Formats: sequence, structure tokens, C-alpha cells
Amino acid sequence: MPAALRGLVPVLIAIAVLAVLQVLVGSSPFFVYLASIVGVNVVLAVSLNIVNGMTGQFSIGHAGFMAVGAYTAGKLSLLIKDLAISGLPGVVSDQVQFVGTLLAGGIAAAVCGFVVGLPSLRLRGDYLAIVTLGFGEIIRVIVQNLDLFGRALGLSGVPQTSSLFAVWFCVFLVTLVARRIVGSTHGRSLWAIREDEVAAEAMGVNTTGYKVRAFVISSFFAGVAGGLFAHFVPIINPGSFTFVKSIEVVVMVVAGGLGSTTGAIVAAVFLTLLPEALRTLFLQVGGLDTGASLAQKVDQIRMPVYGILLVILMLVRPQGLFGTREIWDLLPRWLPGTRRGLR
Amino acid sequence: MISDFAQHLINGVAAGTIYALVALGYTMVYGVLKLINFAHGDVMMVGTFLGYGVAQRLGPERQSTLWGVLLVFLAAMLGCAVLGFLIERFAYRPLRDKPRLTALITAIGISFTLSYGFQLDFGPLPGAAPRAFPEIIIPAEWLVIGDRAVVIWNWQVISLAIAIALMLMLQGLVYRTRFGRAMRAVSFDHRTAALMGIPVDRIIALTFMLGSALAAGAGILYAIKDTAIQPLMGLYVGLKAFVAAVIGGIGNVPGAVVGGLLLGLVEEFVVGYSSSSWRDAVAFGFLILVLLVRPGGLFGRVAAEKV
Amino acid sequence: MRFALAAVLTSCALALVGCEKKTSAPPPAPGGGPAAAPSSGGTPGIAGDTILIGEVGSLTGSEATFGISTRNGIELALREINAAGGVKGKKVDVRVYDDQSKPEEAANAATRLINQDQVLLILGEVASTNSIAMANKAQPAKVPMISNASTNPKVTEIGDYIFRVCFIDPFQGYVMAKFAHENLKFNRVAVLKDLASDYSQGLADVFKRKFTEMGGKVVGEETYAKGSTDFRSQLTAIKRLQPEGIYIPGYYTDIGVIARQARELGVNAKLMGGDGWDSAKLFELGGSAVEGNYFSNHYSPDDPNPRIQKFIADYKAAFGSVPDALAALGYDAAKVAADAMNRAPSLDRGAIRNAIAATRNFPGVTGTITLDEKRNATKPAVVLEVGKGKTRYVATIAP
Amino acid sequence: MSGEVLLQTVRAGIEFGGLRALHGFDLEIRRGDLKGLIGPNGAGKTTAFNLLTGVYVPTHGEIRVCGERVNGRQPHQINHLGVARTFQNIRLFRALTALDNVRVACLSDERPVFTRARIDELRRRSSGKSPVAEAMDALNNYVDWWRALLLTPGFQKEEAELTRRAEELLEVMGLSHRRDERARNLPYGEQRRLEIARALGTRPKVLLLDEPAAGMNTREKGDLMVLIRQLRDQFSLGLLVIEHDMKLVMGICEEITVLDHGVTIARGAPERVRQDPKVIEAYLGDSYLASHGLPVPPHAPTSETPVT
Repeated sequence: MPAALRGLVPVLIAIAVLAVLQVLVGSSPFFVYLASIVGVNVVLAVSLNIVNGMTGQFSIGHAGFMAVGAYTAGKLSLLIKDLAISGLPGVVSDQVQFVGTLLAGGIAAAVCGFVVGLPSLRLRGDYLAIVTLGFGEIIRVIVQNLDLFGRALGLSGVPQTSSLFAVWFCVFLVTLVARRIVGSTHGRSLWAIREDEVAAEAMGVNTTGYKVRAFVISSFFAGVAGGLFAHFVPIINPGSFTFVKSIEVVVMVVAGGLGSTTGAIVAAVFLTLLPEALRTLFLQVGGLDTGASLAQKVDQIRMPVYGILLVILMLVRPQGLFGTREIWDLLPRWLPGTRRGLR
Repeated sequence: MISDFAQHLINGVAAGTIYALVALGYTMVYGVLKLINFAHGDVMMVGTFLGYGVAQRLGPERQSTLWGVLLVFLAAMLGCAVLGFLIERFAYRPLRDKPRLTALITAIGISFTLSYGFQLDFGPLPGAAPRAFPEIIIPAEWLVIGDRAVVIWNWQVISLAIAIALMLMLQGLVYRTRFGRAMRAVSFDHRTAALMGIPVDRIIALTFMLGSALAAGAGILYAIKDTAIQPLMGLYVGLKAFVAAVIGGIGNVPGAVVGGLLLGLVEEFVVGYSSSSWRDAVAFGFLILVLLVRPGGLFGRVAAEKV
Repeated sequence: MRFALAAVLTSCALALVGCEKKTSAPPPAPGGGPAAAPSSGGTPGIAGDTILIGEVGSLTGSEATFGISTRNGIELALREINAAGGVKGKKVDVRVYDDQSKPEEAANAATRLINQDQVLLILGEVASTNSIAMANKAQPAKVPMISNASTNPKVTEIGDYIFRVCFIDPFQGYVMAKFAHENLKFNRVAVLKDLASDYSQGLADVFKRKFTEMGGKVVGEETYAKGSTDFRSQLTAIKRLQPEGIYIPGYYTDIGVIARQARELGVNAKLMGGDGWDSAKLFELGGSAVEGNYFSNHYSPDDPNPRIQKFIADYKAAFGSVPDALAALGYDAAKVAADAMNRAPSLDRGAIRNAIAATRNFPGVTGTITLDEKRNATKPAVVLEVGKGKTRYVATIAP
Repeated sequence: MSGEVLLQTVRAGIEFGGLRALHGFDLEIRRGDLKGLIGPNGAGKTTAFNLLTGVYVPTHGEIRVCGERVNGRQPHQINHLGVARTFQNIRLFRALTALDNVRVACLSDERPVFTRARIDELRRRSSGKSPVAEAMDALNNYVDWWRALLLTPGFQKEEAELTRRAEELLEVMGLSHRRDERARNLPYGEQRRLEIARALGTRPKVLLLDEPAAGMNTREKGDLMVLIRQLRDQFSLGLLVIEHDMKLVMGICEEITVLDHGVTIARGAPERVRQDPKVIEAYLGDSYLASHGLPVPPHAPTSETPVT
């Protein structure tokens, strides 16, 4: 295979697979909705993993960046809703605009990431936690104060141009970025920072620069996830991007294994579907009355259970379920293509 | 107008005192462990609920006697000291030699467990709805200026007195006692301290208990001031107090007090003379500014990493 | 490198230049489309001799108490309906999903009710944000939806399948403005609103506009954020302006604390609010400080009307507390739905929609409900005065 | 033998809250030098290394790399100017493979948009405070990451080149067989050698070795002595070695500086230093014993930097 093509082959394969999937199940609204929610959470988890897992910093304000992306993309889409690109069929023009707003959302979030990251990443890691948390609060206050963003009611009427294909292509992209970065020597520098910041600095790694860059990329994808979110959820308001949302993503990353991309994906899918599955289960088994109240209990105890889960994981298995390994590292050795170690 | 200014000043000091007391706990724990004890605000919340429970038990007559008030404070502070001890013993101590991130995640987990666990409504847990805190200090006017232009209430004076007493006790403890000296030694370098025969584990546990007890005291004062308590209150107060600690220079005891008062006053005057809708952004905007300009806080300095 | 940059910039510029106004109708949103076809030939929502309807509510999360009140009200209504023989001889069952007070979960729950459970119609949500999210799913699928307590005008603007049994923000804001100006003869008022709540902002905006139109003066406006318990700085700032009344369209959770702190600071102005004040908790949180203040509401528990007294007695027997307005609205929403199903010529969604739209002079506990052409309920509001441990009816204000 | 001056300190010193950790420290390393730095525990040897590599900023005096004043520059910038080091308590990237440890260090050269020389020139003119230089550097890095994402042919070539160079260095240090082993799984002596390989990856002009022989047995120490000389010649380095093992220091160093309590108490050829009465007095401990062939008691692994 020509070297120039190596970078593109997975993209082409992904496009083909997702297109088939879109045709097969794209018309079941409930499935599409659920898959979209799952997809957005996966994008969030994988992108947060670049900072919290690979670089060893700790951000707990991912929802804030998601909000920036959602509001930027959503507002932009509302503004250009009545425009079409001449010479293109309506659907294509809509999709082009959709992609454009996603990029805008991602870039806005990335800029915020830079502004927030630069002062705090110069300092020790735990400051980032507090500053990102504060950033989420500031975003909330800004949105609530500006009519432009619909204040507390939120933005509604954003064209629902997202699709199964779009969401999962973003999942694919963020995964590809995470894997390719890890695979490159630059990614190894991130890992070096996580392992030993002083030594990395002494070996010529501009640690602040790398940390900020990882944070910016992570914020970018959080913004893209927000943009996607705005295009399939009928209304976005500050309540969807709270501290609780950030913690959910943190739990996904920590449970999946700090540093394991596939671990983050598995955890994100599992933790998003689990409450849904439990609800269904209780309703099927318990009938309407007891089942509903049980299902309600499940939702109530979800948050404290997340908290306990974090504590227990840190005490028993601080590296998370997968550690830094990827799924294929856990496959039996005799399977072809089984690789070991950090690759 | 001068009377408004005076009233804002009173409000700001009252809020700042609470921030300062909670910030002290953050700063002490950070001093000995270099850990941001994220759950600190939630320990405070648990303290107020303990006080609430005791006051309810005492009933309306007994809770407002001197002994009743003392009992509420003591029960809350003791209860939180035990909680602080348990958290330290079972959640933080096993992780002391692990990367600091691990302990931070644990702290966030504990914070989450406490604040959302208390929102459940089975068993003894209080549920999400706010509750009115009993008036353990029956409000009475202590000082009235002009035609009720400025009113200072008895509980405001008592709260301030209690807060100052607690801070002075802490200052004495840290700088005048053997325990305080040991604490400062541990804060300096806990490995060296251990080599010198200081019981590091016990000192750290005691520091945690002390910080948690202070938080409980602050929590009761907070509940007296704002009259309503609810499980999520710890998150907000905790965050603001943390910001106060960083502004003052984290790890620095007088810094925490100054930072707390400063934050309380800044918030108050932003609302009073600018716009109340930006109030919650003030603290964090302030924080980012401090980190940009003076990362070590007003009184602290950035410690170089040991190589 | 430079080439790539130039190429990107050029294509961006081209895309911008190439934009034009859309001429044709927008294409149907992917995934939306017409109503999902019934799975196995039967009518959606009907299984044997039961009718399945859906409910979405905030059973957990920040607005859990509202969802639970609503749920109880609907539950009570359905018990009565089924005890009286159901609808057209069929039992009515409700499937409830929790939306954790989040719009994305509300949309998810609505999608699920429509596509998986195939419910006949949907009841719910209190928060307007969540109702809008649900309505955006119900409307394209042509499933009738009755919101019990979302007062933001935007909710029913989403489409012709979306209804509500409560009045809307503009009306409630008008009610208090009129009451303050005409009954209390106030000329100077201040506004204190919850920045985190669209409900609070909506009421505050209308109140300000109407009160000014009537010739009064709004002297100041302050905000707070849900979750804070220190309102002294805002109240001190308001006190400086010396208003006769303060309009606080917030929730009871905050009002009690605000009232106490207002009294502590020597603020003598009367406090006024909206239906968010309505809760037994208000008396506990506010103590004596909250007494003597006014709020507008959907119904008054001390209304001698036997229909209302029977509802209150039944609710007390079933759930052990005095129903708040949200419970009453939930009850009415379910009753309106059942009434429409009874009147509809057939039990399909289109017919039921038409029947709901034709609701006229329905005797609900929150007043006589007539749905107007914008699918909003028009009915009078009452103003209540907070007393010792209970509320007292003061006035009725008609639209 | 002596070439150009690579690293120079002029009356450099640092205080930690009133405690003088290092005072009036003068040193000069030229190309091809092999110098030693010794002193009892807590004498300030590692502090000196930390000053030279930018971990600490000197409170007095001046540090120059290739004639350029570098006070206050960040460690990675000083590294880019050609100063690399190892650590007393081995600080490898423990979860990475041996190859990756070296590759990360090799990376600092590759610049896709603006050349390293151009950025360094800008930095030099503004004494390290040019926002333009930083922006160029950042752009370089972002572009690099995009190339990593797209796997461009140029990127693949560079990665291959990095790998080749890293493998070469592993070969030199005799670690080729450990290429894909994680650093934390290597035996102690090999970890020390891997640290040197990693330091060499940054293409240093001056190499600072902090107790390279600690924990090695006699045979390994012998090999190390040969290796250090070989490195100097092969890479034409200037070398500065902190070492407790007197036999090794005396055996390879051409000049030795002795520190005690942060002050230089002696300097000169090994023979002269060995007989200096001040040195013997300050040093009458393990090193005295060692130089007489007696067993050295194990050192407590305490940090020599004063607590801040």
C-alpha cells in the first residue's frame, strides 16, 4: 500500500461501515436517539482521556467545554437556518452547514481550553481540576445572562440535522486521533509527562506546551460533542452541562482505565446504557407499579453509586479496569495480531 | 449611602467568616497532605445535618439555651471529626504513596457520595428538599442604627465571636503546642518527620479531624445565618472556600482567613454596586486572575518541585 | 503547508459567498418523518382492553418534588377514571419515565414512549425546557401531548398536537401586576428573579412590562441563582431603592429564606410571587417572615367548591398531604385527556387530538378549562395570601 | 584537548528561605572535558545540577550555555541548547518501553514548519522571552500532531528516522535486547544505562551524570568507566559526573571539584584533591574508606536538595 494512503484507509472503511449502518437502522428514532447519546458520551470520554488518562492531568469541567461547543454550534445553526448553499441540493447544503457549525463549536471550545489551560497547566495538576470546575460555572452564568443564548430556557429550534452517521463518524475520528497520537512519538511525550514531569522537562519536552496542546485537542472534541448534541436534542439549556455531567464523564474515563482509549469507549457505552437497561428490566419484571418505583430508585441512587465507584476503584484498582491497556491487549495471545504493551 | 455601605460590609464579613472557617480546613489538610480535600464542603454539610438532628431532638425549649447551643455545636463537631477520621483512615491513607491524582479522584468520589447520598430519602437520609434550621439563637436586635437603616443582630455578633475564637484557638494550636509543631514538621516533609520520630499517621489523622470539626462549626454558623440547609450546600460553599484558600495562598493559615474575608466582601460589593447576575462568576474569575498573576496566592509562594 | 491553509480559507470564503436564502420548504428532518407505523397492525396505545398512555416527569434531580406531585395527581385521576369504568370500557394504564430534570432525558423518554411503548398520548412535564424537548418529539410523530404545568408560551407553539391545562407566563405575570397595581395600590416595586430558571425569568419579564404599562414604576431588578442561600446583598441593594413591593417569581425553596432575610434586613415591602410558591414547605422554611405576602396560583385549597374539596380530601387520603397546584394540574391534565378520549369518535391519535382541541368549559379543580386556538388553557387565576401554616384566598383575576 | 567553552557558571548560588544551598559556584566545561563533582551528602551537588539544568533559578550569579546567559530559562529550553542530565534516583518513564524512552528524548529536533535554529535565534535575541518564538514553536507542534493524525509520508519518514536513531543509541549502550521491554522491568544497572541513552537522545553538547554508578557492582562499574570515556570521544561531549565512588571518579576525571555545605572547598587534578587536608577533613567518611578500598556503607536515599 502506498505510504500516502495508509493514513486514509481506516477513514474510508469507517465511512463505508457507517453508511451501511445508517441505511439499516437509521430509521428507528428510538435507536438513533439512544445511539446518538451513547456516541456523544463516547466522544466526551475518549477526548477527556487524552488529558486525564494520557497526560496525567485532571480536568473535571468537560461539560463546560461541551456547553461552549453546543451553544456555538447551535446558535450558528439557528442563524444560518434559512440559508442554503447555492448549487447544492437542500440535504447536502444542510449537512455542509452542519459540519461547519460542528467545526465552529469545536474551535470555540478549543480556544476556551487554551485560555483556561494556559494559566492552570503551568502549575501543578490539581489546580486544573478547580479551574475547569470554575470554568463550567462561568459558562453557566454567561449563558444565563445573555438573551443571545436563550438564558435559562435554552436554545430550541436548532435544525435536527444530526444523524447516526455523523455522531459515530465523530466517535471514529476522536478514537483515531487518540490512537494515532498515542502511536506517535509526540504521544509518547504525553505519556512521559504523566510518568515523570521533571524528567520529561529535562529531556527537552516542553511540558507546559504539551499539556496545553493535549488540553486544547480534548476541548475541541468536547466542543464537537456539544455541537452534535445540539443537533439531535430538541433544546439545549445550561442544565444539561452541569458539574454532574462532567463527573459522569470522569467516571467513564476512570472506570475504563486512565489512558486506555478502548477502555473509555467500553465504559462510556456501558455506563450510558446501564440505567436505560435497568429501567427496562424493572418495568418488564416488576410491572407498572413496583417496577416504576424500583426504576425510580435506580435513578436516584445512580449518583451516590458513581461516587462510591470512584472511591472503590481508586482503592482497589487505581489504574481503572483496563489500566493503560487496550482491549486487544487482553485478548488471548494465540489470536492473530495480539499486541502487548503501550503501542 | 453610608448606611447601605455599612450593611453591605456587615453582610460581606458574615459571609466571609464562613468562607474563612471552611478555607482553614482546606488549607490545613493541604498543608500536611498536599491534597485538595474535595469532600471538605460536604463534611460541612453533614455537620449541619447532625446539628439539625440534635436540635430537633432537644426540642424548641432546650435547643436555644446556652447548653443546648453548646451541645449542637459539640455534637456536630465531634460527629464530623469522626467522619473526617474515617475518610482519612479508609480513603486517603491507603493512597498516600500513590500518585496524587488518585487521592484527588477519591476525594471527588467521596464528595459526590456524600452530597448525592444525602439527597436520597430512604432510611435516616434527609432527602433533596431544603429544611429550615431551628433558631437555636433566638434572633434579637443587638444594635440598631438610625431608623432601622442598619441592624446588627445578636446571632451575627455571636457567630463572629465564635468564628474568631475558633481561629484563635487554631492559631494557638498550630504555633504554641507540641501537636502544632509536629503538624508543621509533617507539612514540611513527612518522610523526614517520620525519621525524626513524629507519629506521622496520627498527626495527619488529627489534622483531618480538626479540619472537619472546624468545618462542622462553620456549617452550624452557616445554618444559623442562612436558616435553610440542603444536601448540595456543601458543594458551593466548599468551592468558594477553596477559592478563598488559594487566593490567600494554600497551606497558609492566616492566608485562608484573609482570603475568605476578601472573597466574602468582593462578592457582596459586586452584587451591591454592580450586578447580582454575575455573582457566581466572581469567585472563579478572581481565582483565574490570581493564578495568572500570583500563582502562589497573596501570602504563599510556589514551591519548587523536589528533584 | 501554506497551500493547504490557502485552500481551506478559499473554500470557506466560497461557501460563504455561495449562501442564499432557502426557497423551498425544508426537507423533513432525518429520523423524524411521519408517525412510526404500529408494530403489529393494532392501534397504538390499545392492547386488549387497556389503553396505554405515557407520562414523563422529573422524579429525580433538581425538580424532583414537582414531578412527584404531578405523578400523584395523575395517579389519583386515573384511579377515579378506572373505578368509574375506564374510558370506553377500557382500563387506562400509564407508563411513567423519569427524565432526571434534564431535557435530553425528557426527549429520550418521549421517543421511547412513542416508538417503543406506542402510547396513545403523553402527559407531562412541569419545566418548560423539558416540555419543549418532549414536544419536539411528539409533534413530528403526531402524538397528542398535554403539558400539565409548563407555562412558557413556546411550548404549545411547537405544533398542533401540543396542549396544556395551565395558564401561561404572560397571564400570570399580568395577574400579579394587576393585583399589585389595583388591589394593593403599589406604584414602586422591585423584581428579584432566579437567573437559573426560565419560569422565573419569564414571569419577571411580563410583570415588569405589564406593571409599567399600568403606570407603575419598576425601580430595580436583582437576580439570584438557584442553590444559593444568601440573598442579603441583593436585598440590601433593593432596600436602598425603597420599593413598596418586591416581585419574586421563584420557587418556595428560596422564598422562605428570602423572606426571613428580608425581614432581618428591615425590608418592609410586601413580597409577591407566582405558583412556584405553592408548597406546604413554604411555611416551614419561611416561618412567620413569609406571612402576609401574596402569590398567584391555579387554585385555592380553601375554595368551598365541593369538586375542589373532594379532590383535596381524596388526595389527602391517598398521599397524606394537601395537594399543591402541580398535583391539581396533573389531576386535571389526566382528566382532560380521559374526557377527550371519551368524546373522540375513535381511539386513534388524530381523533383524540381533535377532541382535546375541542375541550370547552371542562370542570377541573384548577378552574373551568377551555382550550383556545393556541391550545392554551384560558381560565382565571387566584391570588392567595400566606397565613399561619396555610394560605387564604384573596382575589380571582380573570384573563 | 580543551575545546570551546560549553557550560560556564559565574559565582552562581541559590538560597532557599535564607538557607544557602550553594554559594559562589564557579565551573567551566569545555568540549572534551571530563570533570567530577564530589562532596559529602548534603553538600549541594545535586542542587548544582538542578541549577545548571534550569530546575532551579539561581538567586545569585550567572549560568551560561555556549556563552549565552540562561538564568530563568525553562529546563527544556536549556536542554535544547545542549545540556542533558541523568538523575540520582533514576527517573525513567517507567511505563514506556526502553525504545520509547529514548525516542521521546530524540524528538526535540524535528521541526516541520520553522527550523529549530530560527526559533533559537529569536529566543537568543530576546533572552528567552519572545512570544513570536513561542508561537512558532507551538505552531510547529500543532502541525506535527496533525501530521501524526494523517500519517503523512513525511511524518512516517521522520518516525522511522527517530526509531533508527533511538535504536542506535540503545545499541551504543548495549541495550538492544531490551528494546521493547518496559523501563520499570529492567534490572537496575540497565536502567542507569537507559537513562544515559535517553540523555544522549537529546543530542547534548554537555552531559551531566548524577551518580551513574550507584548500585552497580564492581564489574559493571569497570564497564561504565570505559563507556563514559567512549561516549565523550564518540559524541565529542563535555562531561560532568557526580559520584560517590572515589575509585571511579579518581579513575576517569581530569579535574575534580569538591563541595561542602554549598561551598567549593577544593578543585584540581584527582591526585591533588585526594591529598587536600580540607577535603580529607570534610570527607572523612565513606569516601575516605572507599579510597582505601574498604566497604562503603549504603547511603540513605535522601534527597540532597534542601526542603523548600
